[in-house]
Amino acid sequence: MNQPLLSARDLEVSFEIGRKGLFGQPRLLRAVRGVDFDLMPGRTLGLVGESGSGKTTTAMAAIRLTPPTGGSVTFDGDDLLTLTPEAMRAHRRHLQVIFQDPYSSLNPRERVGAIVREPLDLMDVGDPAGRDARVRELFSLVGLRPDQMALFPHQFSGGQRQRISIARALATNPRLIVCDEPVSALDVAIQAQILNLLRRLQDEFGLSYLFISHDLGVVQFICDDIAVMYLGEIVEYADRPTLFSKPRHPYTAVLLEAAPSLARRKSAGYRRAGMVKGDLPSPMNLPKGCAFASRCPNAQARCREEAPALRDLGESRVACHFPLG
Amino acid sequence: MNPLMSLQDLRVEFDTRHGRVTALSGVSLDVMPGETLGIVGESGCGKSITALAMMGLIPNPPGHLTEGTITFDGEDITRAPARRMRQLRGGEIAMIFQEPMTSLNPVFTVGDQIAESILLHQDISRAEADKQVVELLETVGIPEPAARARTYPHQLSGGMRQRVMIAMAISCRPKLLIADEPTTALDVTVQAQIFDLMRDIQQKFGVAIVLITHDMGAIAEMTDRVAVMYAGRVIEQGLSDQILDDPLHPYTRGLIGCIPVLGRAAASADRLPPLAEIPGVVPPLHLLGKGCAFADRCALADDRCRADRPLLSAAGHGHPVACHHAGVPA
Amino acid sequence: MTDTPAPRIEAVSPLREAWQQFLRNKPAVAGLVLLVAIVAFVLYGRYFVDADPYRIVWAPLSAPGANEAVPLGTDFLGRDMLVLLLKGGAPTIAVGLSAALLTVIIGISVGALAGYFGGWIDDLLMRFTEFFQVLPALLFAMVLVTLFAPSLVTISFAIGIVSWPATARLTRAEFLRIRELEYVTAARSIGAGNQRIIWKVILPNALPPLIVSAALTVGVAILFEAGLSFLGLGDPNTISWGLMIGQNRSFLLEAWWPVAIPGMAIFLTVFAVSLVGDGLNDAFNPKLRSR
Amino acid sequence: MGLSSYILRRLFYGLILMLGVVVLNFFLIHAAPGDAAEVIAGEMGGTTEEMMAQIRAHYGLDQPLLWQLWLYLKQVAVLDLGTSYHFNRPVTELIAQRIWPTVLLAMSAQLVAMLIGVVMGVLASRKPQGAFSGFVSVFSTVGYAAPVFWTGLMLVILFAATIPIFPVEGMVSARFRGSGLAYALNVAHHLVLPATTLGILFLAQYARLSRTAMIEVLGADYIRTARAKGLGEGKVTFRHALRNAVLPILTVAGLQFGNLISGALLVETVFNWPGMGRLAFDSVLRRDYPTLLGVLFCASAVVVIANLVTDLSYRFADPRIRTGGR
Repeated sequence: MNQPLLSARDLEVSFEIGRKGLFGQPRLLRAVRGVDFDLMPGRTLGLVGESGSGKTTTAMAAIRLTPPTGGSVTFDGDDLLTLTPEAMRAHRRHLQVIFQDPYSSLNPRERVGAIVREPLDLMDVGDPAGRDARVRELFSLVGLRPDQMALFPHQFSGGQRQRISIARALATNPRLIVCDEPVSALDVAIQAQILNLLRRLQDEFGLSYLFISHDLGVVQFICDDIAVMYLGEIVEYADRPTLFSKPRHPYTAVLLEAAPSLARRKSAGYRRAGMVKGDLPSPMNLPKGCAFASRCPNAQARCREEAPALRDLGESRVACHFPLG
Repeated sequence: MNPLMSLQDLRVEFDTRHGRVTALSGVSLDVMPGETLGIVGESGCGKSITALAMMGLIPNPPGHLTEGTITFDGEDITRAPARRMRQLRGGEIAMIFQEPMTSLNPVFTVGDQIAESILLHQDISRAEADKQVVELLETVGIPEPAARARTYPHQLSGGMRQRVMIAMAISCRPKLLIADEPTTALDVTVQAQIFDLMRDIQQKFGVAIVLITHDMGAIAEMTDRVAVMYAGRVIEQGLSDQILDDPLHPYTRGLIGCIPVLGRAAASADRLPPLAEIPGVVPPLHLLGKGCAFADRCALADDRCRADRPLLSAAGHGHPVACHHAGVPA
Repeated sequence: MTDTPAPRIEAVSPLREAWQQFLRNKPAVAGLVLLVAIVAFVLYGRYFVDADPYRIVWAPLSAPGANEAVPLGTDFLGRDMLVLLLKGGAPTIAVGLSAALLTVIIGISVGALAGYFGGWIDDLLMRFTEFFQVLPALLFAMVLVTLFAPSLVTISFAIGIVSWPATARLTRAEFLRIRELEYVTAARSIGAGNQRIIWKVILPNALPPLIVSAALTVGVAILFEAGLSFLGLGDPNTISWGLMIGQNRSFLLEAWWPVAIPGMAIFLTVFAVSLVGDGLNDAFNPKLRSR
Repeated sequence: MGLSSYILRRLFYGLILMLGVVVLNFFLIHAAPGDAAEVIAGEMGGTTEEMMAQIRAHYGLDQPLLWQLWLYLKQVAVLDLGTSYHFNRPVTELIAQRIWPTVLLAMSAQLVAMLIGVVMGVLASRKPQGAFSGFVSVFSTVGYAAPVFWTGLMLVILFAATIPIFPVEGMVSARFRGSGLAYALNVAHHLVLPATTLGILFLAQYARLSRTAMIEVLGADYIRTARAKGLGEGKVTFRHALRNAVLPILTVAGLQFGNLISGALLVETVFNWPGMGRLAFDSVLRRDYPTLLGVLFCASAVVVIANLVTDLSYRFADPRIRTGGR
């Protein structure tokens, strides 16, 4: 059981955006810069970061929905990046995705029953007759009524649509589900329903989740291991108890400080400590040293000169010259 | 002390394809000078409509303010002439919005847009207005304010744009600032910066703030008092501490219980217990019946709840709540 | 855990919803009725008035109503305007339809490939499209028809060749937009290939504006055919409404009706088509409607 | 990207498009049924065997096809578009005479249509459900559906006989000999009907387009911001909304130039306006291919230039493009 289900090594993704002049060099945006991670079977790995951190691109590149420009990804012993397109398609039944936006992740022209059934048809799972029964079963599993199968997506609420997405992802009995901010578009009350459902399904089917989120509250609820990303790199990587009790990277500390809490009261004169200044640097024009240096409360001269590598500090791995104690 | 802004029994209706639906019903709220009032609820609960009503900006058609009064600084502005409302808007009452990316006009420089607001409400020259623009941009923490005044919105980040919106809003020293989900579209670290800025502004200028949000964390951190809204009505209201520590309405309790807040549990190796859930979804406004709008999702609901809508009342409790079973543990 | 049991809801497909919306739109329904009436007149009119359109029946340029045998008057040769109008409709509409069909086929293929694949394919195809957009359509069609002899087929072909860029651009824009939506990524994540994604996933969702534009293209093509015929480039062996205008034009100051009546017929047909097109557009875009 | 390098790039690109038109012309001549020399001479030219031989030599018609293309390109490069055997004059000369009336007609129609159309659309957008808005919708559908040459002919009937206040033929009065302002006024007088005819077609489209664009823009968040500032509806509409609604209108205006030339062609024929359209019509009747292809070439050049101007004005109107942001 100590073999990771999905592991990425030195994953790189660059996008070409325009050129300098008519025949100039293409300008590259390095969205993911040398990311390593291991997802153990039955566990949940959280990729956490703000917009522009490359967390979604990392996950999509790991399952080849975005073409990576470098590195390797191993799934259950197979190198995904060298598979032929046909072999990759065959692998997809084990790798499913739940998307962020319940309003655009379901094809509005298809009945929801057909949407959930489609992966079974495309991957040729089971016999055609059995598939309808399977769709029915999936509907009950995610808390929908099988008689709703004939309806169209626009006839459902956001939370219900997210349940349909989950049913679609479960259809082929995958081993890994990439959850791309599955609750961030939902109202808080609905968010809790979906989070509980995801966790129940994980226990029931031994699923592994690669869970993308910007919300540390959600992450602490569902994730076992967490990788904090900043500008396309992992800056801290640890299991949940370690990360939440002993953040080592200043950016992680800042994120924790900004996470949802009811304990910070105006009535008690609460002020935030250790605020970060300014905005994310442009990914087109990365600084020479540590990418976080321009906003880091503890930055020193060395941070601006030399980019820190991710290094092992016992319980966690941190990319910082001066990790917090 | 007299309230700065007061809504009395406000009723707003909208024409939709399901006929006329009631978006706000019997909403009464007071905003005291210099305080921060939070209005919290899920999407569709009427919190944004309440904000627009305060600004006199309910779109008509399809919206209609059919009952109730709005008083600002002692003046009844419910049906004030358009001229008077334009003086108040941007002058005495200012507003910032959820989407800083789309709330600024893309074809004008941010300096022009702030100056426009200043020139509209103050009798000063363009050169003086430009000077004020630079000062305002500095106040809201924008580096190199003189240069930034000449940039277009798309050249700024979301956080910067929200700062520009705030600069515009405070340009005429308003008494009331209405902030409709001002940080929802922003990253958490930037969100924290904007909250800090709003607090500084309040301390500096003594402006009262109405903070519209779905985020209980923001309520805790930013507000003095809070009103919880559900399906177009205020269902619970009180000091923020009272509501957060001792919620009486089952909906408020659910709303607080279902947030995965950071806590000590995160640091333990055990799995966290399942989150509290509010089952079901908010009912569509055109399907509201006679009873309590929350009854279908409420574990405490009985026949009385389904037949008879509870009124907002503080009787027997510490603060006003609209529930027949207020305070009963679920 | 589960949502509260709701009463059984009927499935409403987006297309059916649009159709119901269309039926609520009075101008659009009026346009549809008018269109059906015109088509019926053109297709079945001969059961009521059947005569040789080339036969000279009365004095040339007789005014409408001057003689009850020729209710719409006669043209410059003394042929019955009503019969001409009946016979001239079918070619006009046929050219409109076939040219629109060609436009849609070329436009959708080019636009879909460019929008879906992007990159150099997009660049190449869009340059190609812009090239056709630079050519003044009517002039280019004139050149084609003059060089290759006017016939219904050449004319339809020429109109199709010059009209497709607009459809291609529209298709491309829709594909670019939909390509980024999550349900397309979702389709790839469950193993769908390019062909399936283009034709089964994106195209059905891109259809609404394309249907509208196809409807409007029929109108444009009819106007186009009329313009070519008016310039004397119509099929000389086939009576069409445009040809009637072109032939009678020189006598305009003596008799208005041989020009005005076929012009009116063209106008009404295109008007009906546009009303239907606009109605479809509104039906497919509930957002614009509610504003 | 700087303005000058942008213009250079667009010019380069326009040249490539024109090259495409030339190549297309060349292949059209060769794809047409019959001998290319006959096509070049024109079927109605009454040509002699001697002339045909001359043409064959001039265009190198006995040479390989690519070599012929090269010869043809070289000729076009020095603006030699061949000779019209019907008019017995170089095509370039013919067109040089006819291009300005067409540009005058097309531009005046476009300008008037755009101005009035935008005003109508803006007024309609202020009350999308109102009576005027309904009128604009109907008007634009009518204007779109009426064949432009038919509208012209109906105006001819009206103004030739019933109310003869505007001339219905030509560009200047037959016996007019004045110059300067008097000449300009005379032309303007003749321009009224053709420009109106052509204008109505585009007016309808601009009115509809700006109505839709304005309704869309008026729903934008920044309009709500403008209102929240306390701006009056007039400023909200004309300063904040229209400035943004102009962008899609400009885009369409750019795409319209081809259609504008096509429309001008028909209108010129109706009103006997001595422009390129009239020339094209005459050359069709005479099967005068060099002239017809020359007109196609020059009309395309007009469209390319007009597109360049539109692109530049769009760049000026939209700071997001000017400052190189998304």
